[in-house]
Amino acid sequence: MTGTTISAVEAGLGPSGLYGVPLVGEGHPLGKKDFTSDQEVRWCPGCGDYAVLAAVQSFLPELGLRRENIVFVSGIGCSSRFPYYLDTYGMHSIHGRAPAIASGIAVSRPDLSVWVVTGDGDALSIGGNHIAHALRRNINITILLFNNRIYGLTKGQYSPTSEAGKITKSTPMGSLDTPFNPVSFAIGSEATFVARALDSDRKQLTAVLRAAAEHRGASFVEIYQNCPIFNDGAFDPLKSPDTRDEQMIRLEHGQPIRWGEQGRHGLGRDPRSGQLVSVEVADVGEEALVVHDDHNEDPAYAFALSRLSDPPIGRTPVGVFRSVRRPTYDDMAREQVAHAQSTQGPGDLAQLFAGKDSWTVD
Amino acid sequence: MTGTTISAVEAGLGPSGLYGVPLVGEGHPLGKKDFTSDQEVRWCPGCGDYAVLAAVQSFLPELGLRRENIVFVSGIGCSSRFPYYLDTYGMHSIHGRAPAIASGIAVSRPDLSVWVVTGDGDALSIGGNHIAHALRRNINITILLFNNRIYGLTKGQYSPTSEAGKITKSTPMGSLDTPFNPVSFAIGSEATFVARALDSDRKQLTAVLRAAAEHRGASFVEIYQNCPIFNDGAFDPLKSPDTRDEQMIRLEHGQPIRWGEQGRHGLGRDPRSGQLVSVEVADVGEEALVVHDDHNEDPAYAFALSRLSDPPIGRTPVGVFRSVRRPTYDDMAREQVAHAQSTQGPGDLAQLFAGKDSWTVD
Amino acid sequence: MLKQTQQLHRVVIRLAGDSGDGMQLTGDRFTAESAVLGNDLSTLPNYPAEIRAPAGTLPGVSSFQVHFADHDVLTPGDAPDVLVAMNPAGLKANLRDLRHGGDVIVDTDEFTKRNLARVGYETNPLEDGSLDGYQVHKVALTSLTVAALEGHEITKKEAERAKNMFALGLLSWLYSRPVEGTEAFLRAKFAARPEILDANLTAFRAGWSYGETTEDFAVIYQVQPAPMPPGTYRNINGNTALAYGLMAAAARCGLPLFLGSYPITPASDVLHELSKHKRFGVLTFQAEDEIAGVGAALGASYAGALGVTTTSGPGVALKTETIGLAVTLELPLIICDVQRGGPSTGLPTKTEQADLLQVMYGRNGEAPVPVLAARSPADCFDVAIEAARIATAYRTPVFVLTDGYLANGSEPWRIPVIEELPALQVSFATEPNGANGEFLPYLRDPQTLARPWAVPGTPGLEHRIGGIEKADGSGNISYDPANHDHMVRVRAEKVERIAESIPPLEVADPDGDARVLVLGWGSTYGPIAAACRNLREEGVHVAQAHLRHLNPFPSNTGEVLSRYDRVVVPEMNLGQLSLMLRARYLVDVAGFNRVRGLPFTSTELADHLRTVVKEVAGA
Amino acid sequence: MLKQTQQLHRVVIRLAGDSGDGMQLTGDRFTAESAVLGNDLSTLPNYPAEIRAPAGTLPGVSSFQVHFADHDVLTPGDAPDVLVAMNPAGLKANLRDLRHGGDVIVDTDEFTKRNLARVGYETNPLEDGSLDGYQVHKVALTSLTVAALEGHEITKKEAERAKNMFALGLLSWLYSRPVEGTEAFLRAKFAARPEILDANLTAFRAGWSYGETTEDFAVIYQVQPAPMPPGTYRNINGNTALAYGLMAAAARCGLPLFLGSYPITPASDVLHELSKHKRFGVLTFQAEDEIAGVGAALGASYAGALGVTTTSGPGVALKTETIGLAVTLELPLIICDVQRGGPSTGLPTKTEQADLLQVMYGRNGEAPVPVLAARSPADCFDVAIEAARIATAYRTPVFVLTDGYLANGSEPWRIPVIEELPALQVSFATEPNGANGEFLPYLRDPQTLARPWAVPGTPGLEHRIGGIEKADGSGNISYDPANHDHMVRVRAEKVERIAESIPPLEVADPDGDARVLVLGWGSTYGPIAAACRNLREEGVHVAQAHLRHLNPFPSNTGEVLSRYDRVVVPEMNLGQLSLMLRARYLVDVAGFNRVRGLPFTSTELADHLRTVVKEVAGA
Ligand SMILES: Cc1ncc(C[n+]2csc(CCOP(=O)(O)OP(=O)(O)O)c2C)c(N)n1
Ligand SMILES: Cc1ncc(C[n+]2csc(CCOP(=O)(O)OP(=O)(O)O)c2C)c(N)n1
Ligand code: SF4
Ligand code: SF4
Ligand SMILES: [Mg+2]
Ligand SMILES: [Mg+2]
Repeated sequence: MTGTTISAVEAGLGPSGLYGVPLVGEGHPLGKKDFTSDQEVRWCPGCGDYAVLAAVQSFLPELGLRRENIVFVSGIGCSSRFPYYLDTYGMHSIHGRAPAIASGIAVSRPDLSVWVVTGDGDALSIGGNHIAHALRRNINITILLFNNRIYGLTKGQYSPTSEAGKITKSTPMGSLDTPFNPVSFAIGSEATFVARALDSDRKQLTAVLRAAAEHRGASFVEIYQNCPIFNDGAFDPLKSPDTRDEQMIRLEHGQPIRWGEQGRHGLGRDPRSGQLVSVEVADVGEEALVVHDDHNEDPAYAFALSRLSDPPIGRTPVGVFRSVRRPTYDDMAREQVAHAQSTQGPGDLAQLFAGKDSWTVD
Repeated sequence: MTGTTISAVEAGLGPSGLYGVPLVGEGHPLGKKDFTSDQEVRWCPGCGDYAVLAAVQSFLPELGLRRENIVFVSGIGCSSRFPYYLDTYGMHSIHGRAPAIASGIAVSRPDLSVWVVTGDGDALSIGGNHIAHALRRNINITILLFNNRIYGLTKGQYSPTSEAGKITKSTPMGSLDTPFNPVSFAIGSEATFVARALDSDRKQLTAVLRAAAEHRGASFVEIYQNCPIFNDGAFDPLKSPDTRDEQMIRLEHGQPIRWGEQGRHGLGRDPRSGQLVSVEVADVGEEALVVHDDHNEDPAYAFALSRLSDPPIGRTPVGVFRSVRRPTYDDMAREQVAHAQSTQGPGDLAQLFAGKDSWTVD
Repeated sequence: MLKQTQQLHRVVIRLAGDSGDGMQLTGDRFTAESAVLGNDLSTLPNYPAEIRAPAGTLPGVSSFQVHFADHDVLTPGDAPDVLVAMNPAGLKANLRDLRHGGDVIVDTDEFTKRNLARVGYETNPLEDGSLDGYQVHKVALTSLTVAALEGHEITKKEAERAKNMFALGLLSWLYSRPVEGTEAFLRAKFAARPEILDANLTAFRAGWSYGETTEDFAVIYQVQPAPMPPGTYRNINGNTALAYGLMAAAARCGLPLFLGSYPITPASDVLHELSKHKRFGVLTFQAEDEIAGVGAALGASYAGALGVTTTSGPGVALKTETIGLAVTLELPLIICDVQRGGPSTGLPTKTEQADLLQVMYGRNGEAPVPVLAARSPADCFDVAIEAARIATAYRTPVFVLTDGYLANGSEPWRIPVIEELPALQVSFATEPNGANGEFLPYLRDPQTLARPWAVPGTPGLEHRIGGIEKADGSGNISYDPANHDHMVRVRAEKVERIAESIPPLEVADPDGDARVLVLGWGSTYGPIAAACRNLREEGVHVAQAHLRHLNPFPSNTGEVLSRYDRVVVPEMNLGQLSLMLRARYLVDVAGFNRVRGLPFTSTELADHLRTVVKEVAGA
Repeated sequence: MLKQTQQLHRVVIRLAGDSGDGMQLTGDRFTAESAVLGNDLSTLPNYPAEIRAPAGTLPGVSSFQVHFADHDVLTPGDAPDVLVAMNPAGLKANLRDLRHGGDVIVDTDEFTKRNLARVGYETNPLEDGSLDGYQVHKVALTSLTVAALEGHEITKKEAERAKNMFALGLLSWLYSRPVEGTEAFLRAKFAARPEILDANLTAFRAGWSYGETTEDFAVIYQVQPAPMPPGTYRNINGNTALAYGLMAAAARCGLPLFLGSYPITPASDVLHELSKHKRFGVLTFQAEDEIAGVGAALGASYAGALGVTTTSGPGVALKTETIGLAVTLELPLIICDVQRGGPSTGLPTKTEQADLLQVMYGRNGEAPVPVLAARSPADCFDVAIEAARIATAYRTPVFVLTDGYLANGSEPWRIPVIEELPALQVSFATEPNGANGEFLPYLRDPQTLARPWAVPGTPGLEHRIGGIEKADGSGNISYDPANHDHMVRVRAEKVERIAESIPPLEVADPDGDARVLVLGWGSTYGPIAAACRNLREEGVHVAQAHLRHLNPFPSNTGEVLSRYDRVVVPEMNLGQLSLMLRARYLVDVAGFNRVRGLPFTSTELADHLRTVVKEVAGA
């Protein structure tokens, strides 16, 4: 759209998720404050959204993109206020529809870095279908799903990720539905990039954001986010120093999957059933462990990993579950246009309109 | 609602999907013609829908249910005309919404056997979210998804199950989206019962229908259905005598997974990666084969099976992928009511309305 | 100290503070005390769209207004007589509404430099003379509360949070309210946390004692009970009344109640309320979205329940297609739209009446749906029952319109005797109705044009229905041009015939010679009636009528309109009822339209009507 | 055999047969031949909702009607002069429409006992005298075709399927049509299957020769070219014209065209057409549903494309919420609604005009959207361009209404010179516009009230917009009551101001003294104009006007209405434009309403208008 000076590809970044998005000139790096808008942040005190906002604002400059070529689109929910606080282009749209709107933006404009911010209700209740289709199409967008396992903005009804039996305003005797596992759902929807992060772990969150932005195609990032008002402590087992080592399984590509104090637990496979099982490294030795391979083409692997999450919140893998290459819808759509133009020449409206059966009256 | 004489449970069928649905009296068995309505069937000549209709009409009497306690709800599409042709209660609703309507029926009425008939567009395009939520809730309905991998009724656009690169009216240069694998999608949506059948294989289709009806909870049945007009021969590799033995993997609970001429191929596991691999039985012996266990609680197993389908249509498992028990939403919802009534007594409106802060004016 | 006691006829108090200050709770309790005392009253809560906007800011202000009187109360009051400001933001956001010379009670502890600066006060309004026109009562609410709670085993923060109870105690003393209810309420609420209960009770009593001992308050006020018809009363807000009305309707119909809903402000509380009442056989289904919510409700109706869905404007937009299906299936269904500010997300916590045309016309094809609107919080109960009557008798979806103001506002409600509520006789089809023993699902009742409601499980009535046009009678798919024209007209006629079963539009014209009619609908009833009352007291003659049925209109509506020289239609939109009346009756009604997310004040309405009456008299 | 030649001014032919008989293709080709010959013409296809309803049944009948003339043609014709019936079902379903004394050409081979019984003929109508009032031509179409194809290397079934070409050959001979076009068409279509090409060409020529040799047809007809303004013409249907219009508009705007859509009858062909034109830079996105379709289009508009979505009534119902968002975001967006029979699924393949109120009012809150409607197939092109003009100049969503009749019906279209089309100047914001160098996304153009269109990628204009109410100017979230009232009015005013840029409503009243005005909109133009023409020829004076802009109305609309004693508004609904006119202008317009899924006939309109004119004259 606007004059591009140095694009990601010229800068040698290769066909990443940011290919085609113009970079800031050398010597003009942007900082966190460049990504901070003048709007007062209006989340409740202690809301996990603050931590994610700070992480994103600090991380964005690292991408080196021009601020004006970044667009954040959100739905409705507490988390969906996110775009207001970033000094980029932003749209706070309607409930559940951000992936559709973002798809239109991404398909139209290869020079934009397009982000979707959504909540567990926004993304998996009303918007579940749009998320699923954006994932299978592999549209080049990055989806940040703030999962607080509750409807925050509407004041505390259970959400599609709330644990079964949850007592809320709309379920005084406990909710009845089995929750979605967002990672399983994304993989079942043919996602190419699926990750999970924690609001409070800036380093891990930033690493996941980096991988997600770098991925070309639809990146799906579930962020566990605390809602101190309506679902406080939902993720405490992953945060409390007493339990987190035992519960959190950090996935690192190419590394054997180990966790617990000094990595004493590990992930093995039952040789008979092939199922993933947790083992004691001391018993089986490190060689017997599953080595994490987020590039595994077969989604069955990442799916199996996603089932390690014990409900409501126990042992939980975080990090990148799956990251495989597949052409993106938007790149291919533009390629079809380019191909049509190069093989048939740019269109001539007059000729098109005349068609094959025209006649002339003098 | 109406007087029940012999219910499935009285008949000793146990808590199956049909528990609570009244049966026809002994000595009054119904036949296929009792399930055939007076409406002229209006599909194209050779449409796979005919075969499925015939199979369902022949199979229904076997359940022994009263005709008036069966409801078929459909969306919009060629396949969604289905209810008109069955002499049960039926509703031809709107595009994609049948699972929601059926949920309301099933939750309200334990004495009904509720079926959803839908197409690949109806179920996985506009209706994807409703399907996913009905599955995770495990509402006691049976969903028959007629997958012809095309939009039939709107005359041939590609659908979310069309193979990538498909040339249709709306994709003259080929479609760009990776299709959903309906079985993977259902499993990613926490389904408890997932199966696949073929329109033309009456026996296998009937077996799957039987298992689906018997399952208490949401049963998801993908039926490959030929559309001779807009997507003819989509499933020919599974039908042609030349290829079907090599391509079709019949899943039978408790049996090793074998296929091909005289069952020469089998499903094994790569001991290192744990991935499912096809092996030659002659090489590895039958003991090395995966024994199909549709009761496996871990959905990772059924998910891995679902990935054996080679696109567009090659090696394909059919049969029941997954069938596990989980309480159903509707049973639990009614139980909550019953529990509230038994612990708190039936409600007294006058007392409720008065509340705690009332006063009297004389 | 002996205080003077003064009798008042009416008082309007507004409490304003941070979202976290508990203003809604304090207001609710004061209201309950006043109700039990027998005052008539009306309340208006007002809170931000954010869950907890940043403390001390203007957008974070939450307020609650209560109007109580020794006579019939119609609105929460235009201008408060008393403003309780828990912080500078509360003062700044609300002062302009206060009656001139009114009382201001402020928590001086909160008027720190930092807090003043946050809301843009350059100097302290408590000191710079800007409150000169008011009676200012400076009370160190926070520190007095903390001091009173010294020795309690609670944190300082917990102690500070009890300051709302201190304020409530003070107000209760000032207006001679009974305290037993509040004490019982606290005991129940904090049963599990005795130390917090103690703190709250202590703070509440400390506030009361503070009033008695301080010299700042020299007068105690009393407002006598209002004369009310005999009966048992409670205070009720519109959402609760709507929920209760639906339950009562289901009971009167003898049908189970099924709610399919998706949370949305300001309708969510109806879902919350109904989900508490499982012992009444109420099933609530929180769906994945609005479309599924109404779909499930329609399914339940098809299966023989009273299917209901609740939502607000954006949710109605999504339910539209399914409501169209319900129209053509001719099944009962109740759709409650608790209207809020629009368009789009708009002003989610504010009130508005701008969904009327949406519910009337927002469907593809000719798809008429009856529409009802409640006029006051308690009226939501009656409207719910009327909606169920129409839905079940005519087999049709019915819209119930309320709005954010009715939803959260409250008033005393005379609790009905269930058996005296309208009997809603619902009968399902049980027998074939065709000449040859077949069942014709679209054979109509000659009077109501309703088709049979034949629920699954009924032997011999197996049938199929759907969204494609049907042959009248058999219900089979029909593409016949004449049949379609007929069916479109029959569906319209069926809705029109409802008018035969509804009471005529009543006009209040006590003077009998008014030339100006003010015609409203929905929640503007209170301000309009108050304005008319005030005008009449002034000697200005004006007639008032209020529509409960918006589709169809009562049969005499046109005749009523034609009797007046001028018809004024006040609406919180740009003229939606006006449009319907003009189109139908070709009467040049004059809209009075304000779209501010707030109810009308009776003053602005009276001012406007006074001018109109003068104009008409002069013409 | 030497035949007589007779000149005719106009002919209406209807072809009717099974869905599988290729009637649409045959009709298209006959139309193309007539167009190339220079006749003016209009066509009306009519086919079942089923893909292939069972062969030989009434619901399976597919028909195509073409009206061609040596003068200006306005409709596809009320009553065919000629009916070609390929089977008993085709005869039975269509005979009643035939002009008395008209010609019937039947395929006698199909009049078997079994086929007759399938459609309820107890005796053979070819023999029992029921066709006595018509000129019947009994032709053994099937067996003649099979005989003609003897020796061809094709199956019997393939041979039989060529009978439509035989029929086309016969008709082409009978009406002296040029054949080169059809032959070229067949060559292109069957390029890959030479044996089928041969068979079709042979059958086509055999049909022609049959006409020349048989005695049954003694007269050849000629219809001379119609005088038309100079230019290059083609025949075009409404869906194609709409697609082309959108492409032309995008080109004139200098914007890429983005279509986000979901297939639905009768709108899908617009998606199909646009998806062919990638070389023009057109991007088409077949979304997962209507909501995603319009969402993606809105996203594309936000990103600087011309965002368009196409659908029919049920799809509009689903898009409603997103259109409300577009209203408050104030971004360009074009929503095309190809109306079909409703409510709900209704009559998907039939035509209707019953979405007008839905598109006007079917959104929560006050959410005004401009509305345009095309009057004829070719007019869809112009309306698309006008929609783009309004959308981009005023930054607003715009509705384009067409319908099933326009979508599939066709007429000759004078191909425009692209450069002569309206220049649509679109300018994106490039610079901050605030006093302090900041960017104010809601600072408005004083004339149009349009806000700046600042697309991502523009440095310095980073900003956030959303569905919550915004402060005018800054666009920041604002809950301020006065601002909300202001914004609601500004959005309404912006749409009203569009009236300043549109031409006045023109009235055709050649006699200059008509007292009755007939006012229409959309696809009723043809039958209304034809009715007026016929009436005037009879000496009945009637004025005609037709609305293209339905929101806002042209500024002089009220004045026009007031000039006539009676205004008749014919609509294929129950009176939707009537309602809007009555509400706005308080004029007692009289609707003439038929909701049959079919266009009006000019005869019924003329009959009605004649009565009205008489009444008015008598009054
Ligand atoms: C169409 C529509 N339906 C419902 C709502 C009400 N609503 C707003 S946010 C929300 C859910 C919020 O939950 P989530 O997405 O988890 O976000 P959170 O607030 O927890 O961050 C709902 C139901 C709405 N704004 N629009
Ligand atoms: C709201 C709405 N959108 C679109 C349509 C048009 N439509 C009808 S059926 C259909 C898709 C049919 O495909 P599928 O579900 O696969 O059924 P099939 O015809 O192939 O059996 C579509 C897009 C509609 N009827 N309603
Ligand atoms: S309600 Fe919860 S999620 Fe929302 S802002 Fe408050 S703490 Fe955060
Ligand atoms: S179009 Fe295809 S799916 Fe539809 S009825 Fe015909 S053959 Fe069957
Ligand atoms: Mg949430
Ligand atoms: Mg299909």
